[in-house]
Amino acid sequence: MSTIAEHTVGHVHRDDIGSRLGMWLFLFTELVLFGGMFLVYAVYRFTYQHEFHVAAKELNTSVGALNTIILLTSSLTIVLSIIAIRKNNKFLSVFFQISTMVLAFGFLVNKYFEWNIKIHHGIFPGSETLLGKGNGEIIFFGLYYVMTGLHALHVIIGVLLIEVMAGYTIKGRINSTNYVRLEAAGLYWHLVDIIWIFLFPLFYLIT
Amino acid sequence: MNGEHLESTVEHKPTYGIYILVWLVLMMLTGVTVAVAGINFGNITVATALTIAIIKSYLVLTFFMHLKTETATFKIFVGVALLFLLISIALLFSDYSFL
Amino acid sequence: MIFGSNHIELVNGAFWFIVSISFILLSFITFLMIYFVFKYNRKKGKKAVNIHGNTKLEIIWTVIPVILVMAMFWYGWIGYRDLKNPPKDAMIIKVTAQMWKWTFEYDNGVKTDSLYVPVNKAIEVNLHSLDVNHSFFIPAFRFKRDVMPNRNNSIWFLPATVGKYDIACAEYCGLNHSAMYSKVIVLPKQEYDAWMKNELAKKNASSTQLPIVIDSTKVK
Amino acid sequence: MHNNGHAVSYLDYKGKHSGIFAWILSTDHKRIGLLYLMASLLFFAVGVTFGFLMRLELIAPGRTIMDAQTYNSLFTLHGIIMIFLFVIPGLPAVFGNFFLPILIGAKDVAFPRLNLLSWWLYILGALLAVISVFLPGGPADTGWTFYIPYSIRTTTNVMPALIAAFILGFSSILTGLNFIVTIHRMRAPGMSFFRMPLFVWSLYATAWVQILATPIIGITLLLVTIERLFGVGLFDPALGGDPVLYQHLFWIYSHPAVYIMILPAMGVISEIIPVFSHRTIFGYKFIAFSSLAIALFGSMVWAHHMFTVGMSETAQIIFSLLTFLVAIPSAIKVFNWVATLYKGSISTDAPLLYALGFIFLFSIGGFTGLIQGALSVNMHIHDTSFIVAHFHYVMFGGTGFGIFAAMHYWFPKMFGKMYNMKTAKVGFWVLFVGFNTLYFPMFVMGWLGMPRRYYDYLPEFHIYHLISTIGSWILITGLIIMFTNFIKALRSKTTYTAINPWGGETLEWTIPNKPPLENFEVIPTITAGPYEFKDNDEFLMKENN
Repeated sequence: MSTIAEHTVGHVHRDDIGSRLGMWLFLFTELVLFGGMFLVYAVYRFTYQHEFHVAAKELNTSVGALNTIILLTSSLTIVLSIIAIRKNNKFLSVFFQISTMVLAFGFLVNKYFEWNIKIHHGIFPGSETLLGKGNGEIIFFGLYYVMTGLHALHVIIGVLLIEVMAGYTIKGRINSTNYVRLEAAGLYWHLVDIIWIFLFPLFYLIT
Repeated sequence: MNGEHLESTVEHKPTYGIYILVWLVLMMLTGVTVAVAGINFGNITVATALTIAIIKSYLVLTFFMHLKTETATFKIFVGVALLFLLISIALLFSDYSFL
Repeated sequence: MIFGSNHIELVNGAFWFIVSISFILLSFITFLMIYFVFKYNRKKGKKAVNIHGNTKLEIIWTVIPVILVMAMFWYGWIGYRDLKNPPKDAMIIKVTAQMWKWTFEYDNGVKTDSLYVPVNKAIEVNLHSLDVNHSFFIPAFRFKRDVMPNRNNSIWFLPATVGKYDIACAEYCGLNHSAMYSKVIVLPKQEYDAWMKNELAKKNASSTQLPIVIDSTKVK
Repeated sequence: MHNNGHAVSYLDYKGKHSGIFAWILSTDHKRIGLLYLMASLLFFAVGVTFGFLMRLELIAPGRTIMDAQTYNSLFTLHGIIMIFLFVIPGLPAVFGNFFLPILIGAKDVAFPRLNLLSWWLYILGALLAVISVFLPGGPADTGWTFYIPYSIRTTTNVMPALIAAFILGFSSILTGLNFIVTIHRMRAPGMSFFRMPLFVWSLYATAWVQILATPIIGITLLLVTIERLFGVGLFDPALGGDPVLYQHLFWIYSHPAVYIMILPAMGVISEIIPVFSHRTIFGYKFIAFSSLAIALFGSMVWAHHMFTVGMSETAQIIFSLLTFLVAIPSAIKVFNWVATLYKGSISTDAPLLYALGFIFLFSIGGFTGLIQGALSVNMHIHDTSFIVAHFHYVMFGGTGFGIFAAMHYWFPKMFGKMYNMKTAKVGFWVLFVGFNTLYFPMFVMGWLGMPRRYYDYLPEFHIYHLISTIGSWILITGLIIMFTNFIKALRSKTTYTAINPWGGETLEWTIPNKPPLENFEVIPTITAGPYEFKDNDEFLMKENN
């Protein structure tokens, strides 16, 4: 009685398009996940227009803008790392992946200080300062913490993902003929970027 | 299956230039959206900010995420997902904006 | 059926309208299924005929149901419209729900546990909740309306027959949800006036002992 | 690839793991399907037990066997278990996993390891739901809808239940994702979209709903968890939040979820009816497209669960109108099924009985759905036992009977054994009678004003509750007959070797019973649609002898 290795066939037939299709479908779930929160945002912004204006003044536009620039640049570096590996330039590809991670780290540090300052000012869910304000402001900051927090969580996951990819690239498992995993990680990273592209104006620019 | 795969990747020679260009445009748009937010357009402010955000994400989708060079299936898929979100928003606001 | 309020006719009408159509269609489908199963049974040695479809038939059984359901929609909608828009001279009563009791407050400040209303007078109830979601449900009058915190709902009705009817809570609200019953008591005009006078007198006599009104915001 | 003459069945082959690990670490779609089947049937048994206990409590007014708190927890758990652990995964994850690749001529799903991950997430979510029952604080008592603000006020273990539902949602999403990619990328040569069996079409439509709608419930339940932990005010009315917004978000998923449940069942029926009528299906394209139409319209009707909360008039009209329209594609399906019986050569084996039972019960569920779609009537019957009856007719009479139909239909293929047909038919009739005795009285008392989720009730409803409880006993007898019949078949020593017992034309009937690891030795080339029955007198002759 012979032993059959499971899915020998699966490994022979690599289907890059299928993998990318799967990744896109997964991105849709992420998109809708945030979409749900954008729905909440939209409804409360409609209900508490004035209070959202007032609350948004507390946020620092330049910090947000800086983070936007950082994330957009990191989106560029990750896409360049794919081009580099397709051109069979392993060194440059890894360099770009590391740049992406450094930029993401910068984003998180920036976010950390931003949150820290807010918390020092006594603005966090359940704080006395916040409960003293109007309902709309409580909800604005509730949304602010939940949405940027969940986004930051995605940034962290993205960094971990790219770290694994960098390892694969160094080991040669990702190479100029097989780079679909790097593409998938890239797609994820761009989605994180797109979500921030919307978070930025909705929270920082409505003063 | 494999024919489709080769088609979509080999046909387009990878170049750095286009991405850097797109990145520059994205930077510019970020500058514009911050600058515009400073001026008070009243109600149009939100609309402007969102329009710019939509343009930016369109650029990211098309170029960075290579939607431009993918097959029609991918484009239809994205369309379906966005349609679902739009329907949800529109129907939800049939309750809220007419209250 | 007890004819207790103005809404009954339209609600019952729409209900029986849809039930009748449904019953006819369901009988038709069921009859065909059973008839075919016997007529074309394999045991009878029937040979199958491959029929791929018939576009004309498909159109027919798409269009007819569309027309039927549009009629149903319309019937349902007019009844709802009626329920939604109270007449201007409606008497306003504030209803407060909490786990697990109802309180009714009249415009002169009288508060009761049961809802007393005069017959043939439009009543508008403004619904408030102190804790979780409830639903103000009078089965005999064929309507309910959810009672939610931070949200003002209202509904109106015109009690047509003197009598006592149940008020139930129809939105799950915890442990004693099923015990959250009260009554709506429809009285002839004179009896109602007498009752109200009596209540008012009781209230004035013991006004100092009354608990503080929890939510005294003016009803919109 | 190694192959020594004839292939070893999926039940018997040895992979790199052994013992139980050969199962719970297997990436074979058939083994995963079977794992889902066992797990979901286990939870079905638990759900039925809870339902039975609730019915027993309601046999007479007042307290009979439990207190109100227990009752409230039971209907919550009954809902969560039946919906998230049985009805949603029942067809896509069990029979979809097992048969989807076979039906399109593929060796497995597109992402086998992701498929296994889905199962593990399902088990993780299920375990969490079970654990929540035994933690101090007691099982959740919010109803499966977790309505705000009760769900952020109650002291019971709502959070584990919320997180369980969140995880189960992701299990469902990954299954859907897997199916879409499989259908797009792994069809056998010649298998165009319009040559796919209708079960595959229905799974395809379902998968889209799973992917697009489920994240909404995910984020909503996550927000409730965050609300409970930190009090961010997103839903809490005390902090300015809107409880109605929660209901919107909840139903944006949970109404489409109804279609996640019913669509695959419709797919199963579309498989069974042509096979047992031995003729091609009537209006293939109309049935296929009506699945997509249901998926699309089904995403646009969620607020008909909320007609009494006081939405804007515009919203009431739009949602009522769309609710009526969503009935149309279902009606088209029913008419086409009935038309498929016309001039067939009908064999009334158990799978067909269940399919016809499905049509009858689902039609009642559908028609009573129309009654609730009418705004004025909805004001009266919303949140009464009328609703309870309606969705049991749809979910149990519909999806449940669909699952049973699938079980009877594919049983010989999956296990290489055959159940006793007579017992199966008896089981069906007992189940059918029990079902109607149990749920039909609920329509009547709902119309008379019996609210749902009631531990106690007014004496005037006693007779209906009594009949209903007796019905639950008949129903359970039917279930016992059905399952003992299966178990007997599984334990019998006789192997069933006929690979095509019903004379089906789809691909699963071309491969051995207990299909081998990679299903096909040679990937078939498809040249015709799935229900092109040749006039094979040979099969019918054999059948008559």
